[in-house]
Amino acid sequence: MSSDDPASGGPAPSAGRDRRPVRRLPAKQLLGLAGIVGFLATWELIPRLGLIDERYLPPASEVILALVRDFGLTAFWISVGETMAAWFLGLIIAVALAVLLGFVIGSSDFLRKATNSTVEFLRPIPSVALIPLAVLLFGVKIESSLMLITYAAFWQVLIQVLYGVADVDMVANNTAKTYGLGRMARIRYVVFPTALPYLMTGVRLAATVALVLAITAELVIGSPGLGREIALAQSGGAISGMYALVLATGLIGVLINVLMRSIEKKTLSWHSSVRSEVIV
Amino acid sequence: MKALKTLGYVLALPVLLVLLWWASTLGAVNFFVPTPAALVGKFGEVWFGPRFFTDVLPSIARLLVGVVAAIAIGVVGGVLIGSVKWLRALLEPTLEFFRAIPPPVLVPVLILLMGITDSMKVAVIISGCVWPVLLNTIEGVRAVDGVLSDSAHTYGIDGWARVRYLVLPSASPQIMAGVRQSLSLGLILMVISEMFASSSGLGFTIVQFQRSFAIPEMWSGIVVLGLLGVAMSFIFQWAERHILRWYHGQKEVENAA
Amino acid sequence: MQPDPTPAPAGKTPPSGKTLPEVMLSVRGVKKVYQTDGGDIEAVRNLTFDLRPGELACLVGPSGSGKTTLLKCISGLMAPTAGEVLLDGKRVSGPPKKMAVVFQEYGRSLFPWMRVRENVELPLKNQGVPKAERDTLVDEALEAVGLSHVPRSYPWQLSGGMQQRVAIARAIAYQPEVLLMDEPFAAVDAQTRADLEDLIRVVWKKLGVTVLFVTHDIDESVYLGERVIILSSSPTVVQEDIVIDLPDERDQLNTRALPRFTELRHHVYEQIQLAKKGHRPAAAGSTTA
Amino acid sequence: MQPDPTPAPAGKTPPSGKTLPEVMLSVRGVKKVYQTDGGDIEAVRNLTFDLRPGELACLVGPSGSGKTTLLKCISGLMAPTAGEVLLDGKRVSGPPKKMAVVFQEYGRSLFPWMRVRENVELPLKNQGVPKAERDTLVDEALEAVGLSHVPRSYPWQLSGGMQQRVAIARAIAYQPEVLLMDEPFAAVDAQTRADLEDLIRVVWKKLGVTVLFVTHDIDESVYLGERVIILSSSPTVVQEDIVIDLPDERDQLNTRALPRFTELRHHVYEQIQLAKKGHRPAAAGSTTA
Amino acid sequence: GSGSPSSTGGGTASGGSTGGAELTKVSVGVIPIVDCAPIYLGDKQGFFKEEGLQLDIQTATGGAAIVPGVVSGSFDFAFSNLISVMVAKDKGLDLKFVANGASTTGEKGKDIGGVVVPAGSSIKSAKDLAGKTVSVNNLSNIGDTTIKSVVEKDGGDPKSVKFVEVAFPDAPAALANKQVDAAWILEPFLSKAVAEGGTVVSWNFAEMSPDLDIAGYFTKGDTIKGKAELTQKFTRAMNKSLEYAQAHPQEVRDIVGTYTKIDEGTRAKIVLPRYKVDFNKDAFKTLGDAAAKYGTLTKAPNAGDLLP
Ligand SMILES: Nc1ncnc2c1ncn2[C@@H]1O[C@H](COP(=O)(O)OP(=O)(O)OP(=O)(O)O)[C@@H](O)[C@H]1O
Ligand SMILES: Nc1ncnc2c1ncn2[C@@H]1O[C@H](COP(=O)(O)OP(=O)(O)OP(=O)(O)O)[C@@H](O)[C@H]1O
Ligand SMILES: [Mg+2]
Ligand SMILES: [Mg+2]
Repeated sequence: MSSDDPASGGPAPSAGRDRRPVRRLPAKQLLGLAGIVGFLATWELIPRLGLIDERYLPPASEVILALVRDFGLTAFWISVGETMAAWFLGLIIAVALAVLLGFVIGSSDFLRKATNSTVEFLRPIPSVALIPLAVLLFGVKIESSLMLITYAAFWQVLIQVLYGVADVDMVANNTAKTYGLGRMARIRYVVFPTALPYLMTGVRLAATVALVLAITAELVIGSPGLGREIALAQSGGAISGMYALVLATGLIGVLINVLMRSIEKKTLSWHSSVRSEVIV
Repeated sequence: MKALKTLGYVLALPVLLVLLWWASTLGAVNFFVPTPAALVGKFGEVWFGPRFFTDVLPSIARLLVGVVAAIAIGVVGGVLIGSVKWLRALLEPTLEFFRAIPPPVLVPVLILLMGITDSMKVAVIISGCVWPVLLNTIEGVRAVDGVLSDSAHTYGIDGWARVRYLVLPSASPQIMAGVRQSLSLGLILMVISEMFASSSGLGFTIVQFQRSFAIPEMWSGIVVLGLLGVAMSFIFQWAERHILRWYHGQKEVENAA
Repeated sequence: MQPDPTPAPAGKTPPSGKTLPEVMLSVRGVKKVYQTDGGDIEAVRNLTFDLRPGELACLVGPSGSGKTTLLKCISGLMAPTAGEVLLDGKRVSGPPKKMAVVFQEYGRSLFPWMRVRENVELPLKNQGVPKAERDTLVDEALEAVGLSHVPRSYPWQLSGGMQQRVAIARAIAYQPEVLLMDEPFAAVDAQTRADLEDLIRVVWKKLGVTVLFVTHDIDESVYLGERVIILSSSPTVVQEDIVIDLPDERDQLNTRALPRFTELRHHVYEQIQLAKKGHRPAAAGSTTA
Repeated sequence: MQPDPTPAPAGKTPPSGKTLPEVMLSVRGVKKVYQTDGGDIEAVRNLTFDLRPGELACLVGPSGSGKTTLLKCISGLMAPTAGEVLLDGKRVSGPPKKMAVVFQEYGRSLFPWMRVRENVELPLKNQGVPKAERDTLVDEALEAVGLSHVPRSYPWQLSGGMQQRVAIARAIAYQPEVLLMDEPFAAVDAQTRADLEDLIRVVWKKLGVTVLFVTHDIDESVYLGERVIILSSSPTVVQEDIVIDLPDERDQLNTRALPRFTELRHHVYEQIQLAKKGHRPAAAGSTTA
Repeated sequence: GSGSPSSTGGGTASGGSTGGAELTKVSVGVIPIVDCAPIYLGDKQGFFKEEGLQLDIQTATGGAAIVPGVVSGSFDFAFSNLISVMVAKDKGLDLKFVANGASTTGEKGKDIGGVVVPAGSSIKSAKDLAGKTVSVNNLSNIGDTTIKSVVEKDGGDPKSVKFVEVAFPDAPAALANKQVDAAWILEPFLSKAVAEGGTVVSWNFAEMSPDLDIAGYFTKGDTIKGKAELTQKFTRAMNKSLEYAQAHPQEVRDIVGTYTKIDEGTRAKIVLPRYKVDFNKDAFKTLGDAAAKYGTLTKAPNAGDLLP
């Protein structure tokens, strides 16, 4: 009781004092920016040097200009909103389902063996092949996109979770067992943190797969969103306009990754992959 | 006895699901959802013929080339990016950018660059398959145990030896997770690569069936994809069991409670 | 091969005649064979001994003689190949309630994603101990191992010895009925070690807990235990089972200075040397060695 | 704050006057502060000492006093916050060639995907040592630590003590010029420990290697070393630096029976107790404590 | 269909004036191309509201989504080219056209689609396509069917033409990079390809039949039987729209700008299809027979089953 003063103030790890890493970020972001600039410069040069006809691959500057023009249009932002809504919903559903099933299947040897063949059968089925089914069920509405997004993203997370669950350190797990932690408690306190890095990779994979599918579904089915705009630009012969939208898609991907990284940094500060960056 | 048990594990759930499907098609018939019997009938008719050599085999060949190349690129790139911090900072946004580009949009650009060739299709497959391997490798490389890494350092195990003896084996469980993802992605991308600028191939055939409303044929193609997926995954799991013997051994011995 | 059903006394002294009423932990003919692709490894051949409730026994034996293996069998983490472990008369098949284990691999037994305090608190929280009581227990335990200044560090921010002490604190705070410890003081300095030895005896007396304590330090085994069980080298049987007839009140300076302490210490040392040389006790030696 | 540029002798005895020609390893004003989100932790405040080529020094100090930290700085795995480490006159900035380190966390320092033999062989293979020579070195090292019977096991199939011995075998087979060992015998039994102690002295004499040996066992430090460096408790400085003036030929029975051994042992023990109590040597104490 | 401003704008604005409660909702699946201009125009002109219909125009990008959309009932009616519907009917789906959609202009030299070769190509006429690689947007569809029959008419071997799939927007590039010998291109890309130096060697639609209908609006048999009144209303309004569109080409060019991304300059130049009410049964039969002959269909379709 005497040692109360420093300790029992807050045993919960509140992320209050995370100011130090922020100082480092600019250098890192600058490098990342340099990478992007390098890529854009290459892109600019390819048509300028005539390696590819400018008519078919417009230079980066022209595309960026078109994108900036798009930024001024409400229609553009509505499309972005629609795509992001489909992306977010699809991703959430996929992650929730995959995490749930992943932990259930992963923590039982029987279930893992029994579902293996079915999982492996279903995984390689391309979402595009499911388009007729999706449209049959939901028409050309957001639900169709959602079904395709969820289907594709689900497997990404599931597999990662299965591997993560299998990676539990046996000494840690045994420790938990001897202290009487039941199956649920072990999943929560031991298995989940171990699988978390795998899960984070899975979510990062799935986040982009979901984005790719949101766009593809809109592109192929024609449900509203950025993908349909791309299809429209394409079929309208607006080449720079199309590449501007593709650029926008890529930028969304980058933003999603930045978001994921910051979540990861918070949740995985103890993990050696994040740890090693803070020390030294 | 053991083989029988394995067979049971492999078949039990699929059989159950097929029964369910059969039961659900008993009542109303939907044009887009064939009965199991119709599907089986079409399956043999469609795929056991010249089509196997003209469409299926070339596709599988492209798929394999694509997946193998993707794994190689992913692992090499992942090790580089994972171990060199400034490289990671430099490339990550650009890579994320490319990762977010849907393959159907990428196809026209690739056609411009490479023409309507097999290598274009392989490039499409690679463009989608590298990501799971790359990301997992990067993460695996970053997560190398500190004590182990220190040990290697002090014994002068640097450069290539470090990669070979420390980084790769230690990241291998995670790399394998990535490879497994990319196998099925490869199949998906094979289909996508054949959806555009194509005139033959497994994916093309499936899409063609779909467009011409040959629905049982289309589903039979999807079954082919699924079976291919299962076959690849079983081969992969067998390989993994060998490559990661130390890993599974370590887990299993103590798991035998 | 081994005399499973009859709990034949392998050592000399423990009161193994009146088994049932007075036994907390009973290890009967335990054998463990690890199956590896390089062939089978017989880690433990045949171990039989009993612990009375509230007894504090030390287990010593050459490196690789199967002490950790035995502890894993007792804690129900691993099923023995033959024989059985009874706890309070019931056969152990999974980790029993109210048993705490301090693992030899202390570094890996702490959860790197939890702070020191959370690591110690987790088993209590899981048991539903109320917050206030939990806080007291955790604070006391951390205080006792000398770590009250680092509750908010992560385990990997601690030195080896500190990590080991966190694992000990976790076991103590848990207030188990049976406490298994696998070389718990291997990584701490001499002074801290002495303090922790006394701590274990205090906790043992206070809680009346049954303790099985694996150590390589012969002085420690004699100083701590009421009994020292010496294992032979692999394939392992009980080499000897000695009652430590030192006064109950022990003290780092005085107890260690007793002539009887030196005698016992010497005896254990000789037995271990015998064990290392492959000498086997008569009872078990009859089987093969 | 700290006297970086002047290599002020913090201890008493080492011949720090004539620095350059006769020094293999020179630790000068080393300070290490860990930055954590809970604030800075000053693990080592100011350490200065030298080791002559071929010297065998033991490092003792309370748990958490920064011994492992110091070893990491010496081996170039971590840059000190202030001060510097010179090896053979050159400033250490990365892991130097021909230095071997046995880590405290032995379990995690072995490659789980390699068999015992491969683990020991790897550094040699990496150096391009020819197969035949390599085989001899590995066989000898495994034999010396008593593990010649398990070359084809994986590390995780071994007991704790066996794993630690693999790490030792790896260091010995490597034939380093500088050998840093962090509590290398913590997990082995008394008899094996004695054998390994003698092994280290034999290897040391044969190869003329400079050894810095961290231990918690005071007897061991006195028995093994030519010098014992005692660290204060955190924030760490050198508490004392004692020359062990025991005869060069040491022997487990006779040396330990010498009155001078007991004296030295007692002295070290007292110093550590002082260190634990927070007492600081005059030289360093002047800064803050 | 919130994406296309025209449908929402038209629907709500006049819905208020006529009393929206009585309007029946009809959802129509269309493809955002020039051919679909009449329905947008008709919606804007209020022809559908006059029939008591409130249009919900939903865009889809191709047959993959259109036909299942109609079958599942997501669309009451939808726009598709003739071959796609023939194929679906051939496979057993009960579909029927309710209105014409777009037809060839019938003028060689000024049609909405043609086979383009790069400048200096050895291909001079349709028969030279034999043995060459030709790109079409979809295989086994209207493009390759009409081209094959034109090649045969011209004296070439239709079987030796090698078709590959390249989307219209990518076709000019594929042509320029010599990845295909000839490309079948529709407007708006056709004008561009010609302006960039391409030569049209075959006006496949016009050459096949000057009265060829290319696309139409269809629905499933259930709708025609179950909602006969609705179908009639839709057909009437649609026919009116077609006539209006044919009469007001400038308005067509303008409205195309609202639901596509074709820029104004291009819109001013492109060739518009002919919008007419009646299907030409002979041309339909020619097309159906060709499709059956070249294996796209198992048997020639019966015009009476498919056309209104
Ligand atoms: N997972 C395993 N697979 C195969 N053999 C094993 C395994 N674990 C332990 N062994 C073997 O069993 C024997 C006993 O090991 P154990 O860890 O129980 O010894 P120990 O008495 O705890 O030794 P130490 O004092 O060195 O920790 C050793 O020979 C070891 O090689
Ligand atoms: N990665 C780290 N981050 C923050 N603090 C650390 C880290 N590593 C060590 N420390 C702190 O530095 C101090 C010294 O640790 P170190 O491991 O060097 O001690 P040690 O002398 O080796 O102790 P032991 O004998 O217990 O192994 C301790 O207070 C510890 O908490
Ligand atoms: Mg052990
Ligand atoms: Mg240490």
